[in-house]
Amino acid sequence: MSNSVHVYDARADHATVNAQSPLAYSFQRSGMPAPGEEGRAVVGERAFLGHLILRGGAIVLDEALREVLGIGLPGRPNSLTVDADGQRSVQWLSPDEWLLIVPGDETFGLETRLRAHLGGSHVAIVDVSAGQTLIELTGEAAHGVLMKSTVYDVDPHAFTVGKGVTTIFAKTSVILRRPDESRWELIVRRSFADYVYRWLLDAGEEYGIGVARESRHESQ
Amino acid sequence: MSQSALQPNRLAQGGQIDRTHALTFTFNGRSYTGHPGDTLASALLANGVDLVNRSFKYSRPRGIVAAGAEEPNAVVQLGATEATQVPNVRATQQALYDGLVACSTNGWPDAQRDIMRWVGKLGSPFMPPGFYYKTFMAPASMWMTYEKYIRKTAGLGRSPTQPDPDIYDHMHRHCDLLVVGAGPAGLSAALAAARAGARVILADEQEAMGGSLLDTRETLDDQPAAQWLKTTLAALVEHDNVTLLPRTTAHGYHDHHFVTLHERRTEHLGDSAPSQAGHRQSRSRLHRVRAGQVILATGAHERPLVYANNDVPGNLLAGAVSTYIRRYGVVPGQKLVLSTSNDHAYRAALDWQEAGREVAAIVDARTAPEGDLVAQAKAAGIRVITGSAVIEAKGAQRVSAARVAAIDVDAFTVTGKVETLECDTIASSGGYSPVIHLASHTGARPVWSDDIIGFVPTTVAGVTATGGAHGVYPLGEVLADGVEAGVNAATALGFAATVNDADLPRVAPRHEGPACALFQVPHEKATLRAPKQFVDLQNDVTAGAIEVATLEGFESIEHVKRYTAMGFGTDQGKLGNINGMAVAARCLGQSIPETGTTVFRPNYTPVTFGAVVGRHCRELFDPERYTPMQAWHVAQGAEFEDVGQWKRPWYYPQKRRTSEGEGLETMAEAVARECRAVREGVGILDASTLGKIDIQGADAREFLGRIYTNKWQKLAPGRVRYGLMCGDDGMVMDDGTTSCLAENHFLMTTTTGNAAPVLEWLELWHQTEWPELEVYFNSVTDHWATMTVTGPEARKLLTELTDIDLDREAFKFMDWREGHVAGVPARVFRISFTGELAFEINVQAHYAMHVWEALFAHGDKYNLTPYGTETMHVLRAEKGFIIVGQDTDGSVTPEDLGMYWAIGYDKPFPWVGKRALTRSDTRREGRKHLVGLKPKDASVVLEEGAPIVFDPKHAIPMPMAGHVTSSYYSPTLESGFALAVVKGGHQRLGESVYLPMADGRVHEAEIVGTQFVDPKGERQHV
Amino acid sequence: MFHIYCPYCEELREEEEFHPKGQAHIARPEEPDACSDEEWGDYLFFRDNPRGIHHEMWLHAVGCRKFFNITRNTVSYEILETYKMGEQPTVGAEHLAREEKTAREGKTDSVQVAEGGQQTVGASDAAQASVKGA
Amino acid sequence: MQRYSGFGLVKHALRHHEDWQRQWRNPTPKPGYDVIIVGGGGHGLATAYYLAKEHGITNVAVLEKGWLGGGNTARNTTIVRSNYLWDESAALYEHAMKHWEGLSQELNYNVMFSQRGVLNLGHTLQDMRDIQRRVNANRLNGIDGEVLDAEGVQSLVPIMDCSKRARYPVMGASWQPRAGVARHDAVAWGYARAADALGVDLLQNTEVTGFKIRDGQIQGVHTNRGDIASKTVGCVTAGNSSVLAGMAGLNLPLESHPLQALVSEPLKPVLDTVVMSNHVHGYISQSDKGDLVIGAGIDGYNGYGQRGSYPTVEHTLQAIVEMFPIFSRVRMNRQWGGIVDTCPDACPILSKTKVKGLYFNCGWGTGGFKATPGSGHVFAASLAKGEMHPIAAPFSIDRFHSGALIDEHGAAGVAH
Repeated sequence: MSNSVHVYDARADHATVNAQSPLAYSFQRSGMPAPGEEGRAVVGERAFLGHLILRGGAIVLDEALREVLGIGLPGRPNSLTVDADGQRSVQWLSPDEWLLIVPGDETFGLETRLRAHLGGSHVAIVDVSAGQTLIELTGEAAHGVLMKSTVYDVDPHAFTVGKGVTTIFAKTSVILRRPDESRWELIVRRSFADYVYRWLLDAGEEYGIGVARESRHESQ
Repeated sequence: MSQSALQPNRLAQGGQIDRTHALTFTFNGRSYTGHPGDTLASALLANGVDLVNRSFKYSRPRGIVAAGAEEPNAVVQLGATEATQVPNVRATQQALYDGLVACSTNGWPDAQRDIMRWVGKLGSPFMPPGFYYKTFMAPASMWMTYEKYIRKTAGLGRSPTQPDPDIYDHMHRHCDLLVVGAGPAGLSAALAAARAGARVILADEQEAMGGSLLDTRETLDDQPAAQWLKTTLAALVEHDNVTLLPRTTAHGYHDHHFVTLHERRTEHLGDSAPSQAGHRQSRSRLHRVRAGQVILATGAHERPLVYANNDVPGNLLAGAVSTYIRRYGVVPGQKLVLSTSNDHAYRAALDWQEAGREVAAIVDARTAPEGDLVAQAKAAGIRVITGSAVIEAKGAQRVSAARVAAIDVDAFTVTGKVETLECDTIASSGGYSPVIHLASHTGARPVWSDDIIGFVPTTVAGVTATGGAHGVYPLGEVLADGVEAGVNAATALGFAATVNDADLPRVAPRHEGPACALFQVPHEKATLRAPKQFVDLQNDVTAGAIEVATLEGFESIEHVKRYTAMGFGTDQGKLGNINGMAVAARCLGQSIPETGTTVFRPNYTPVTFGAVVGRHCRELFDPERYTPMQAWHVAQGAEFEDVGQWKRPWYYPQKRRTSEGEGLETMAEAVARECRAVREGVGILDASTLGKIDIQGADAREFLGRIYTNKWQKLAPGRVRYGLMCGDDGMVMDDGTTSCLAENHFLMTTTTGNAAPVLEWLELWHQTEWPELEVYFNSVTDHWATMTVTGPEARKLLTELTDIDLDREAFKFMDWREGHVAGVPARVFRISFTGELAFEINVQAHYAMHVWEALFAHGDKYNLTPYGTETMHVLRAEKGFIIVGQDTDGSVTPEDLGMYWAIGYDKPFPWVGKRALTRSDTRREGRKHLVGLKPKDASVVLEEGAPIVFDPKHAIPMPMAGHVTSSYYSPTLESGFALAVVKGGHQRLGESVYLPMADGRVHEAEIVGTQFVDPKGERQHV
Repeated sequence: MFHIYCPYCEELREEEEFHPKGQAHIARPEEPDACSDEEWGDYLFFRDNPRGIHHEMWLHAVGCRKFFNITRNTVSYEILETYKMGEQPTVGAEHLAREEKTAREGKTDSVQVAEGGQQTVGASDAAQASVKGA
Repeated sequence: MQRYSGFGLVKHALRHHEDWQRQWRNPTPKPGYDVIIVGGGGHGLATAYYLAKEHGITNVAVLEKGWLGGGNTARNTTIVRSNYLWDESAALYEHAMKHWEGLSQELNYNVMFSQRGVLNLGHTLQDMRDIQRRVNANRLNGIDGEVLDAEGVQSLVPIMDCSKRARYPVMGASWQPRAGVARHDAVAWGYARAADALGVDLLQNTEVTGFKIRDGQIQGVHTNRGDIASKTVGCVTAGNSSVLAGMAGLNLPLESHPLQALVSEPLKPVLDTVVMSNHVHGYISQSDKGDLVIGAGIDGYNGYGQRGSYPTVEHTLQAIVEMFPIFSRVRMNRQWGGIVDTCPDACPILSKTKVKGLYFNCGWGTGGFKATPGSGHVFAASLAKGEMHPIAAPFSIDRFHSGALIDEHGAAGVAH
């Protein structure tokens, strides 16, 4: 590892520190309506995951990632790779930028190991875990909620599993992805999370949208 | 009471209405009934309501003319309550619902008794086109009074005066093929493309899909058209690649096949959107469609003939007569005269007669009509008068007779004796105009076709007009045309599709004779002397008005339209434009194509503002961005300031007791308290909104040197530096501190409002000019929460919570350290925007509230005081620190700010902004410089934005020397003070300037340096 | 509203994701200090403003955040090609004449797109050279 | 010239309006003129009128490729105001304002200049600072105006939401009572008729295809109707200025952008002032016919298509409904786009060029209509004297090289 970059584990011990997820204030302020009985549209926050931005050349990053995480870098634009147990994913964001999402407590270890593999290559790894959050959207009306919210084509035939894009969501931007048949994921910036949450509840109202009970918003 | 007594014009059978249910509605205060399936117009006609409005200019009585989007007269005010008023609804497009309340938009006390009709009657001779331009000029001072009365007579409906109880929303759609119009052509096209596998959206503006099939006399496969329609719709529904959107008008065609559709989801159900299964639903929805290909199957609008008094109620379009009879079971009169230039309109007379009412005559402008429908009419015993036309309608509030005469179409003369035929209804048809609106939205110009006597659209690539929309009218041909369009579109999209003639329904062939080109009908008197012949009914534009316009030299059709207001109504000239062009062409002695073309702008029909806005209103108008401490700020009762999209605490008013009792502090009191706390104890600011950019790479340092005005080569890890950023025009665009985290790793901060623009700025230079530099930029604004602990007691407080050595020698001013604060890993920066000892703590945003609350838990004994942006501004101004955007305005250089220390004149690379500083204007004497101002009267707080002059006695215009950019009361100085830009200010220290105010006072102030408190900067180093 | 092919994302995206950034291929003078005021003013403020074919720079702001170039007809708004930073357009003003001819014959292509290519952007010398020469 | 009056109207009515005179002739181009104005919009026609009226130069032709007043004159939102920040701009627009007042009488053509006042709203502290600064500057320049607080705004426009509930609550406004709106087409027609009466040849359907330049001096123009000679040519062609400049081998610092506007259906009077908000981004007034006339910002890309992108319209209506929630059920009738030529500093160019005798008046961006009489007046004086009028002088092309921009854009940030 090169000491030319300040690598820093800024994650606190969640057992002793009261951590608040980006949606914590929203749940408190706007409430958490229960989903309609049919569960046509359900949102939930997957808080405190590790979000790493990888910048650099595809070839070197791919090599390092395969070595360290066992999954390859998605080479095609707008694509997403998820590992076997669905806990770790890498998404193409731009020709020199990928988003890596892993369980929160793996974040720093992963960054350290990646850096060790990458040596002096021209790359950057940036921890943005606290700057964004992942919102899940499920249910048969999920795609209706998204059609009301984003200019991107979310028809399930066009937006196939394994796709992920950065696009417009209402008046902000999100990273939108489809890790499997039943689930959409929205990655939103922390400061816009409340707006996105309020928008989702509003757009989903006609479908009886509600919030998954297991959403964690206080310390885990 | 019997059905017929209730609804005198309602047929006992026929039409697509549900007679088993009655709907009650109110028009102009009277109650009527109609049926499901009715429009407001069909229900009014069923009830024998002739007069639905008063005209715009002349207050003439007006009735229903058409049955669809082209209706110019029946424009009503809808709504039972104040909040649910909708102005200018076309009764022909409003489905009837129980409890509907509507009234005419013009006429007082009502449309029937309207008193303005006398003004119209007596005044109309004095209201030629452009009369406003020719009068009301004297005396000049009276214009505003004249205008007040002119305005009162204008307008149609009225705006609601209460906010809308309903919501509207958007749906973003994507498809391979969008088909607009679900008549025979559109249905065929959609089905053909769907079968080939294309994703198809089929939108239709009417309450029911089917278009002309809903009222045609023809059969398909020997069945009534309704049968084929039902089968075809069912087939479409079966395709899961087809989306059917009824009640949905395509109103705007934008670039690259982006089409906006307005779906009226609940307008047929009531005044206000009912909830559905307990959930709120939108009143209407705007679909934003991106299509691969578009088929326009929008049909054609019938043109009325222009004859004298053609606006009296009882004058209708021939096609509308058929529609009312066949679709709604309503015959809008007792005795009909039909005036036509074509075969197709004959069906109106046949339908009328079959409905059991009398046809006085069909008056055909052609000398020898010979089509199948003509033969049918004759066989049915209807009198057909050839080579003639209705030249004038008689009657006041309803047609009482038609004056019919032989005419010479080409010579534009009446050639025969006038015969007066008693009747109460005159139907007219001058042929058909393809609905080319959407095609022309794209900028494609329509071209005139003599074959169909109308404009046909040209289209951009990927757009196809089919059926009536491009002048193909016979049903059999329309169906085939639609299939071909659908197959071609699918093929162009890459689907395998072929035309299979066997799929086409059989339509009995029908011979139609050629139509003649008749627009304005000649009258015995010259146009300017004949009774009014209306071209644009909604705007009261007559053939005479067009003639006057041409006399006055308005020869371009655009001039004619603007001078007469033709086509500027809510119907946008759907009925009148072609006739108007024909009149202008006649007056100018040229052909229609020589006269010009007609171009339509969006919208095809008007769209509710609310639908365009969607949910982007009220609480969702614009995102509100919050820091992780928002809940705390709210709980503390902070007042917030909008900074970009952020909500930032402005100040924290506290409860205080005064002689008047308990209350909240004023802003001035709160700010003074917060300022004192920072200068004397310790304060804390939520600075999380500052932009933060992580910069990594071997060339990061080089890059900083190029983008900032000052030097970065020697900044060591662990150190922080202030940086100033300019555009290449040399004007200051942003500032902030950048910390060296490691040799190749920096953390840049930007002003709150410029976080995104600065990141983009860095990327711009990197991607376009210096891609060879090894560096990456990433926003970490939201990842790190920032809190500034500042004041003489800051060290003491922080020591209680951190493992970082805060000793002044170990942790110097402009250093940063890593460690823990309240058990949370933190980077702490010893930088100061207040001039006091200050520590900026950065922690991951998840833990911000934890750290913030821990600081307060320990801060009590130091009277830790939260302060907002206002206090921050006062404190920084006392130190002369600028706010970019407040003390600068895009015309200020670093030199103007006196920040020579931040300009690396001798840096090797020609950094961004450097060259511009030596342009003749940036070098000149007398530029405005940033200085401090000390009011002579310490109690004065100068107004921000106040003008600065050297000579306050100078006459107006008084030369300005600058203005106040920032001004506050300083509790520390116990005086007002200000920052300002003043011409040559840096050379004028110690001189007096004057600030002449609006109230007549003139303040005097001394030009001083910009540092008011602790000018040597000792306090931040303690 | 435009439908724009992002040469990096390799698909058509809605205009709302993009920001127009003015004329393409404006290179900063290599030696600013050697420029006259007039030359510097030209670099800062003077841009082509053709009625017809225009090469312009856009940013896929809500997307991959890459700047790229578009050749567009400023009258019809047709996008003739998009290409990456550092690449040169294949369509120029002469295209317009040809296109008008085709249009008269009743057929036009909708969107042509320059060939996409490499996965990584940035550091190669080739990219540097072509940008500087732009 | 047949004079217009109420009495005349009665006379004509009795004669069935059969003998109205042409408002302007349709002349054949002469081989040459003392001055040629290229562009028959409001500015060009006003220039021709003042050349004839004030400088006695009547041998003038106005060359218009389409119909008179058919460009941005026909497509703007008709707002007239003069409360600009910088001295140079304020002088120019106030010069125009003084001509607006009395223009109907001068032209004997009612341009319906309605001084109903213009509000520029402030929604942030910085907005209010900028408003204070601008109104103060206006006052010292002799331009009327005052700063209102939210209550003051509310009392002027009771139907506006001035509450704290708004996303960006109204904090106050600048108020220029003398500002207002005018009937755009009538301005072009009024100047055309008056110029024609003084002998100016208005040549419609006459398109300039090139310039004849010898030894750096303009000699005339090539047109689709043949060559026309003149040693003085003034180009006033708004969005097409760059194309024209190109024909003369000149480069202008202009970009032509779409500027969109829209109108509602006509309504009974409901809004009596002009309301502009730069922050929530929309402006609105109600025409005498009853339409709400609503303006949007320019689109960011270059475009000559007289149309822009739909989101611009959406954002504008969002702003309007945010300010006026009661308009949610009002309906949008029509939208359109103009082509505005914008300068980097959002100020116009009134300037000589490298070609002697060839002048340009362009770059008005979104602010052209309100300047029409002032622009025509100072441009005519400049053409007549061969030296730029003092009010026009700061608007020279040279400023983009010296750096002496008049930065209404950077500084004031006020929509037009």
